[in-house]
This record gives sequence, structure tokens and C-alpha cells, in this order.
Amino acid sequence: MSTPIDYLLHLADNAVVLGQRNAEWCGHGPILEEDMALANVSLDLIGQARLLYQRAAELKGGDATEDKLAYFRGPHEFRNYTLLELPHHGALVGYAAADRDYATTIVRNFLYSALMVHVWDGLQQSADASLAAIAAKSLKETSYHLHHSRDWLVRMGDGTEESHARAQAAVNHLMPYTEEFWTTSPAEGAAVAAKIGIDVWALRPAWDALVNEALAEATLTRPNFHGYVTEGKIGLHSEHLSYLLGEMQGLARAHPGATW
Amino acid sequence: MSTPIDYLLHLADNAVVLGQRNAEWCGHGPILEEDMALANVSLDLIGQARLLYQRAAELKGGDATEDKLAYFRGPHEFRNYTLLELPHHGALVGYAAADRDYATTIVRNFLYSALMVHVWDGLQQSADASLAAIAAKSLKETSYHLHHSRDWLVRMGDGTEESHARAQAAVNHLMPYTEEFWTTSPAEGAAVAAKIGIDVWALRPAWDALVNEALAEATLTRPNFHGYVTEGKIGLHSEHLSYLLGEMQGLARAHPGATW
Amino acid sequence: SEQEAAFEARIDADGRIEPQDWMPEAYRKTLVRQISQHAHSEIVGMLPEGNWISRAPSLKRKAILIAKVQDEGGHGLYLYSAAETLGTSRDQMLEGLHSGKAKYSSIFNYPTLNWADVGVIGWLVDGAAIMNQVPLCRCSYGPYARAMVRVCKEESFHQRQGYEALLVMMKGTDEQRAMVQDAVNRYWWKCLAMFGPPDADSPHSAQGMRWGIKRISNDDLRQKFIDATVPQAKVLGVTLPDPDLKWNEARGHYDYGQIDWAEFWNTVEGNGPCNNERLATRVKAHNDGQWVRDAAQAYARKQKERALKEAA
Amino acid sequence: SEQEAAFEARIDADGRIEPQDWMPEAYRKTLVRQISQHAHSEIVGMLPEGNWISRAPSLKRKAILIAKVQDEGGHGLYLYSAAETLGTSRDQMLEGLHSGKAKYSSIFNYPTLNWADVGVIGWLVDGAAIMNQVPLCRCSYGPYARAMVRVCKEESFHQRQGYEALLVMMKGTDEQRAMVQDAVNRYWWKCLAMFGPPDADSPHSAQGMRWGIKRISNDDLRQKFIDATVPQAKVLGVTLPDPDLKWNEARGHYDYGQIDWAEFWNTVEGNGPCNNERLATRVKAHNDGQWVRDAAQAYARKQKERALKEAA
Repeated sequence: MSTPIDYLLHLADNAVVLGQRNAEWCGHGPILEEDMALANVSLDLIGQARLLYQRAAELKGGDATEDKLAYFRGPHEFRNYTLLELPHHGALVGYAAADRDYATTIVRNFLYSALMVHVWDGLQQSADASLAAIAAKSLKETSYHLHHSRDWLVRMGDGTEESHARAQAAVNHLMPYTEEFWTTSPAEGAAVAAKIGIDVWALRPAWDALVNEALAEATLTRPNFHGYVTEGKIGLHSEHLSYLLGEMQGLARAHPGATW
Repeated sequence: MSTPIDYLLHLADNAVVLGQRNAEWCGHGPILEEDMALANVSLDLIGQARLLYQRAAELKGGDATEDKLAYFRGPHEFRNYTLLELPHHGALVGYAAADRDYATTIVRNFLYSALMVHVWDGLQQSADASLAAIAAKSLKETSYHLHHSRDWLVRMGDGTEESHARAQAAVNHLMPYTEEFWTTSPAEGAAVAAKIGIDVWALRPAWDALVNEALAEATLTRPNFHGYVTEGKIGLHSEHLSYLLGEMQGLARAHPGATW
Repeated sequence: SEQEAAFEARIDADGRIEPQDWMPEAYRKTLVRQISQHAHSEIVGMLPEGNWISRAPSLKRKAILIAKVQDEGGHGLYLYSAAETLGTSRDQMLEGLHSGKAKYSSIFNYPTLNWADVGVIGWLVDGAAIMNQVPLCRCSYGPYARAMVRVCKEESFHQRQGYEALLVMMKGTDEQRAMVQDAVNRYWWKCLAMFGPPDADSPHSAQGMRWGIKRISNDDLRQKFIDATVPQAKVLGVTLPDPDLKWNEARGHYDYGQIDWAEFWNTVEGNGPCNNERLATRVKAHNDGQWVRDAAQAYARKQKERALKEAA
Repeated sequence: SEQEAAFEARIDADGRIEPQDWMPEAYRKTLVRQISQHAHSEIVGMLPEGNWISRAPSLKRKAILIAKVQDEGGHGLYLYSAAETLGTSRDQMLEGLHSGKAKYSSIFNYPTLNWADVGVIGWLVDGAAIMNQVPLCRCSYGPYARAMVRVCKEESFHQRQGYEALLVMMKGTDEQRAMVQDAVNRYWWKCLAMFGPPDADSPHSAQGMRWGIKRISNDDLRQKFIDATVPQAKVLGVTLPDPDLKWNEARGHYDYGQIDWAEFWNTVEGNGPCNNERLATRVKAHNDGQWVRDAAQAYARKQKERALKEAA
């Protein structure tokens, strides 16, 4: 696939995978208002994914559609950050069963939206006018996601002893996955060179500041990184993505020719 | 589908669905010996399912195979008891997430194998010689499953306060699903008439005795039944089966022509 | 009493009762029961449809479904708020739900077994709900009536969306059409039962009518629903699973078969296929979320204390 | 001492040391560490393959996979038993695993990402394990040697099964072939690292050799594995992802490229892609199962008490 398409897929896959995860809380949230808030985040992300897939399909031509891209690519073809495919609980293998943990959900939404407010901001200047327009829309939505998750991060960290422990555990679990943000995939490199994409590396100080400030306010500690840098954005995922996609794509794939 | 096929599918679907569930513990059991015991139960059940599907495929003719029957029928075509498709935890909707509960697993295996020892025993006299042979083999295996689950049922019921409470909760949750055993589906009725199948209704006193005796030994109470009689064996399932089959069938369906 | 006379006069004049107005205890209790039951139905009703969000077969349908389930949560919120104006807190109402004392619409005690169930719930379940709810927009209790205006508007939108999704499926493959027919077969009779027992067996209705809480009888609403739905089913191309369903020229209405009230009552009493699952899921969500709500409260308290300290 | 001399003499004569025999503490400790590490590897090794049981694409393959993972549990059992003969309990060993003090084979810290991984683990991972383990059947400690005889027999069976599954896939569709190649690409280098660091960097080996615990050097085993595997890869039709891999006529062996030892050590130290997941899953299973083990113990105690009472 050509550069801008690969880059658009990275952005779209991020959005659809995290949208899928956030929607899992629907009907199971800790309080009705949060059910609705996460449904809203999910809706925004699915909406972003649709626009991005549509643009990618347009560039790809042929019989490509948003749904072909979302439903008929395998896990190794997905280009999302590994962070976004993880289930809502601590580190466990792909076929473990466990209760959902809201701290994991909130911390992940925070870490991702803290990056994406800067990414969308920068992409408003993309040489791809469609992408620039999507970025402007997404920036507004993502700012809300950031506010929402940051507020809860602070509440949890500076709440009760239990909520602090859970939030810290989620931070410890998820923070290593953010290292993937700072590597440059071929798709990103080419998109930056073509002035379509944004150099995420340059956003690191801003992200660090945002994260460190929020963690400090939440009385949480940022763990040191020493570990494995995930490679979801080049298609090397965790064991969790194939389950997520299996569930998401199963019905569509059972009826390959169908229109819905 | 003709009578003996429908009846064989009921037996085969029971085995494959419960085999699938038991295997979920593999690597997650409460003690290594139990990981192996449940893997063994699962292997026996998958083995039974294979023989039954093979016989059904033989009768069906055409391009039917065991895998076509197991992997390419939808939830509404499955004829297993609803009891067998439930996840390893208490009553929750299809898309809830929860830890696995070993008491649920054990109680279900007990309730089902307490029936099947009698079913297989009777089916040794089936007019279908292949089914009679499968029954003889399955009877031995199922006797082991019954011993295993009954032993644990007693240990849990007459163990600690916590294990007693968990076992009782599992009994309360699952017992209503056993009412499905005692209804006669069209496939069963026809199979009985053709002397291929067995009249499960006639087994009820024996099952009741087995269950009541074990519950008494386990110091557990049998709940009164007042509720909904499930209809999995005529294809009306719970919300859980489509998830189970989605996971089980997804890979095979993604490669429809492939041989493995 | 004078208050009672004023209340009765207001009701007779089809006027609105507002939270600050005096009202008889029985009126207040009836309303709290009905509104909270309605709110619970919205919340529990998120579960059967929520069951298909992760598996929606296109991104467009996924987004529509999430938005719909989110709207149901919103309806729950308005309705809990309306009930709170009567002096009962949301926590109290939830306690009623979780303990099994309060009811919710029994239609949500049936499973959603295939994707078409989502469309059928929109078309038939929401359709029946709207029939029930439109008269409530003229309910004598102001906050409830106003909440219902908003709810009904959104429900009509959902109903059209559900029907439209089914139209697309009926134009699709044989399997898609079979899914729709299967869903209709499972839901049709349950939807007819949603209007409640026949008028002859519905003793509470009279007082509700008198108070302007109920406006149209169960049987009349049911008939209205059937008359409206049969032509829609024809356009859709599905068969409604009632051999007795036919146009009665004399009555100017469709005749229809016997509803299985025993099954209905059994489900209302807690013995439907999903009662345990629905309720246990709500209870688990509430219990699992306790630490989150505790955290928010603890944090709010700390913030307040800090503000006080700073002010001092 | 006399005991020590007798021990040394037995070792020198290639005799067997049995549990009741005297042995140096260092020998005992080395064996417990090695055997428990091996047992842990079997148990943790159930997870990457267990990940595909529910999704096996045919019932036959599902049964084969369950049986294989079950065998691994069995190997774990023999090995824990062998280690117990040295005076360390299974609980102590599990405590070592769960606290992160004890190691297990680092190969299991990589994810299984497609169905072909199952076949490749059989072919390459089990293949490498067998190379390592066959010499252990002649290990100086009797119980370990005997356990390894049984383990190696079953592992060879698994290896053939894995290879056979891959042969079938390679004869299948383009997608199936791509899955196999993808799995080989991800596992090849990790398997070469399974033999441990180059001999030059492996200080512990000498003492192990002296004691008859280790029989062949890391590099020799690695070379043996490569020489055996390259022709199998050719038959299979997959490319081994090493451009430097070629036959060296002079050496009579295949030359091969540089192993990424930094990555290997990083993973051993706990920073591989799945270290946290594997360990946390074992710990969770153990903790979640506490009540079950407690129940069994409580029941056994009660039974004993009842028997005593009856006897009295």
C-alpha cells in the first residue's frame, strides 16, 4: 500500500480499536453518566475511524470501502498502537478471563488522548486537505476525551487508597506501551516526508509535560521505562488483537457479500 | 434434516460446546492436576463430538464432514442444551466480563455427566450400530467425568465456608437449566420412536437420585424450580452461544476452502 | 381538605402538577413507582442491544447502535431526575432495582440472538413503547410529561432507524432475510404483551386514568399498535407469527390471536430467560463501580477541604 | 571427605546419584534450580499454545493441541516431582516462580499471533528443547534423567505433529503459507537463542559438565539444531530469516548470522513482550484457585477427623 494510505490506516485503526474497547463498557459502567461518557468517546472514535477509512478507501480506489478496511483485514494488517488493543484489566494472556477495571480504561484513554490532541493539532496543517479537515474535527473531540480521562485520573489517584492503588497499577501496566509512540514506522516516516503526516517524536516534550503534570496532580508516580517497545503500528501485535477483531469482524465476515 | 441426523447433532453439539468450555481452563486451573483433568474431560468430549459428527456426516452424505458440521453452522442451528454454553461464572449477560469460577464449571460437569452416564448406557442398545459403539466408548469416559466432578462437588460443598457458598451459588444458578433435559424435542421424539435414541424422561428418577445423593453428601440444597425452561436443543439459545461459536469458528470460517 | 380539592380541580382541568405543589401520597407513590420503573427499563434495556455493539456488521451500524444505547442511558437520566423531583433519590431507586423490588419492562428479559434483533427492537419494541409513551407527554405531572416529550422524540427516531435497518436486510441475502424473520417471530408476541394485561384484568388503570397518568387503555393501545404495524410488516416483507391476524372490516381493526399471559406473568415474576442475567449484570456493574464512585466522592471532599483551608 | 570422594567417584564412573545418596549442596542447588526452571517452563509454556485451543480450525487439530498442552502439564508434574526428591516442595518452587525469583524458558515470553505459531512451536521450539534435553536423559541425577526420558519421548511426538501440521498448511492456500512463513520469521532467531549464550560467555557450563548435568556445549547444540533444521525447512518450503545461513563445506556445518543477544538478555531480565502477561496469568490462576485448594484441604481434614471419630 502507498504511503498516505498506510498512514491513514494507522490513524484509523487506532480509532476503531480504541472505539471498540470503550464501547465494551456500555451497560457496565461504574455510574450511568460514565456509561454515557464512554459511549460518547467510542462514538467519536468510530466516527474518526470512518472518515479516515473513507479517505484511505478513496485513495486506494477499486472496490475499497470503509467497511472492507475495517472488517476484512487480519490482525497482522492492523496498524494500531498495541496499547489500544489491550483488554480493560492488568497484564494477562490473550485467553484469560477477568473483571473489567475502570482504572485501566481511564489511564489508557488519558495516555492516548494526551498524544492525540497534539497529533490532530499538527495534522490540521497536513498536505492532505481531507486529513486536515478530519484532524480539525477530531481535535475538538479528543480535547474532550483528554479532559474526561484526566479528570478521572486525578480523582482516582487523589481519591481513596484503593482508587490510588488501582490507578497506579494501571499506570505501571500501561506506561511501557506508550514507548511505541516515539518510534517512527516506515508509514510515519514517509508521511512526514510528504508533509501529510506529523513527526510524533517532536511531540514528546509536550506529551511528557501533560502526562507528568497530570500524574503529579493525581499523586501518582511515573514508572521508569526498561522494557520491550511494542510494534503494533507495524503489524506486530499482542495476543489480544486477534480476539478483539475476531469478535468485531465475525458477523460481517460470515456474510461477505451483504449490505447492512 | 432427517431424524437420526438431528439427534446425532444434538449429542455432538452438546459434546463440542462443553468440550470447548472445559478447555478454557487450560493454563488457568486452580491446581496443575485440575488443568490436566479438565483438559482430559475436554479431549474426551471433543473426541465424542468428532465420532458423532462423523456419523452424522456419513448419514447426511454429499460434502458433509465433521468440521463442516462443527464450524459452519450458526448458533440457531446448534442443538446443545443451553446449560452447556454458559460461561464459567454466575448469571450475567452475553457481553459481560468476569473472572472464571471453578464451582460453576464443576457443578455443570456434574449435572451433565450425571445425565449422560445414563444416556450413553441406554444408547448402547441404539438401533444405529455406530451410535451404540460411540455410546459404549463414551460411557466409560463419562463415568470418569462424573466421578471427577462429583468428588469436587462434595469437596466444595463440604469444604470451607467460601467453597460451600460458591458451590451453592453455582447449583442455584445452573439447576434451572437442567429442566431442559426433561422436555422432548422433535428430534428426540423421532429418534426414540425409531429406537435410535433414548427416552430421557425415563432417566429422570435415576438422575434425581444421583443428584440428590451427591448434593446431600456435599451438604448442599437443591433449589426448587420455578422458571423458564431453556430450549437450546431446538435452537433457541442464550446470548452466550454466539460468542462461544464466534471464537470457535472464526479462524475456520476465515479460510473456507482450507485443509488443516 | 382544601389542598386536595385544589389538586382535584387542577387534574379535572387537565392542568399540570409541579414538584412544589401539594399532591396526595398515593399519587406521589404511583408516579415514583411508574417513573422509576420506566427509568430502570431504559437502563436494563441497554443490555440486550449493547450485546451487539461489538459485533455490528458495519461501522455505520455500530455508530448508530452506540448512539441509540447512549440515548437510552440519557432517557434513564431524565427519568431518574423527574422521579427525584418527587423526593426519592436515584440511590433509593437503584436499591429498589437491585434488590428486585422494583420492576422494569419485561421485554428486556428476552435474549438478543441475532443482529436483526437490534432492528426489530427498534421497530417493534420501541414502536410499542412509543404507543405507550406518547399519551404520557400529556401526563398530569409536569416533570414526567416534559421528560416524555424528549424521550418520545428520540424513540421515534430510533424506531425509524430500526425499521430502515430491517428494510436493508430484507433487500439483502436469504440469510439476512431469515435473520429478520427469526427475530420477528421471537419478538412479536412479547411486544403485544408490552401493553399490559387486557383491560378487564387491569384494576390499576382506572385510578391512573382518573389522575391523568394513564390516558388510553391497554387494549386500545395494543390495537392501535397492531393496526399501525401490520402494514409496515407487509412493506418489509416479513410474516407476523399469528395465524389469526386479519383485517376485520366491521371493527375497522385487525383481529389477532391469544397472547400467552401465563408466560408473560411468569417472566414478570422473575422467571423469564434472562431475568437473572439482566439483574445480576446491573448489580455487578454497580458493585464493581463502587470504588470509582467512592474515589470521586473522596476527591470532591478533599477539594472542598482544600478550598476551605485556603479561604481560612 | 569420604562422602565427597564417593560422590566424585560415582560421577566419574558415569554412575547415577539417587535421592538417598549424599551429594554436595552446590550440586543439589544447581539441580533444584535447573529442574524447577524446566518445570516452570512447561507450565508457562502451556499459555502461548493454550491461546489457540479455542480457535483451532478443525476438531482434529483442536484435540491434538489440547492433548499436547496437557502433556506439557504432565511434564511439569514429573519435573516438580523429580525436584521434590531433592527436598524442595512444589509450593516452594511455585513461590519462586510467582515472586519472579525463578526463571522459565524465555521463548515463552513471545506471543502466539497466528495459528501457524502452534505448528512452529512444535517444530522449532520443541525441536530445540529436544536437542537440549536428550543429553539430560543421561544426567547424573537419576530421577531427573528418568523424567527426561519420558519427556523427550513425548516431545519428539509433539515435534513431528507440529511439523506435519505445517506441511499440511504449506500445501494449502496462499494465506496458510503466509501464516507459516510469518510464524517462522518471528520464531527462528528466538529458537537459536534457546541454547543459551555462546560457550565463551557461559561460565556455569564447566561445573555442569563436570557434574554430568550438562553434557554438550551451547554452541554445539545450537549447531546441531541448525544442521538438522535447515533441510526440514527446505522440505517444508519456508525461508529461514537469516541471509547468512549457508552450508560451509570446510566445517561440514551451516554457518549462520549474529543472534541478537541484547534482545535475549532483555527478555530474560523480564522485559520481553509477554513476560508480565505470562507471570501475572500464572499468579492469577494460583490466587483465584486458592479457595479450591483450601476446600480440598478442609474436606480432607474433615474426612480424617470423621474416620478417627468412627474408629474411636
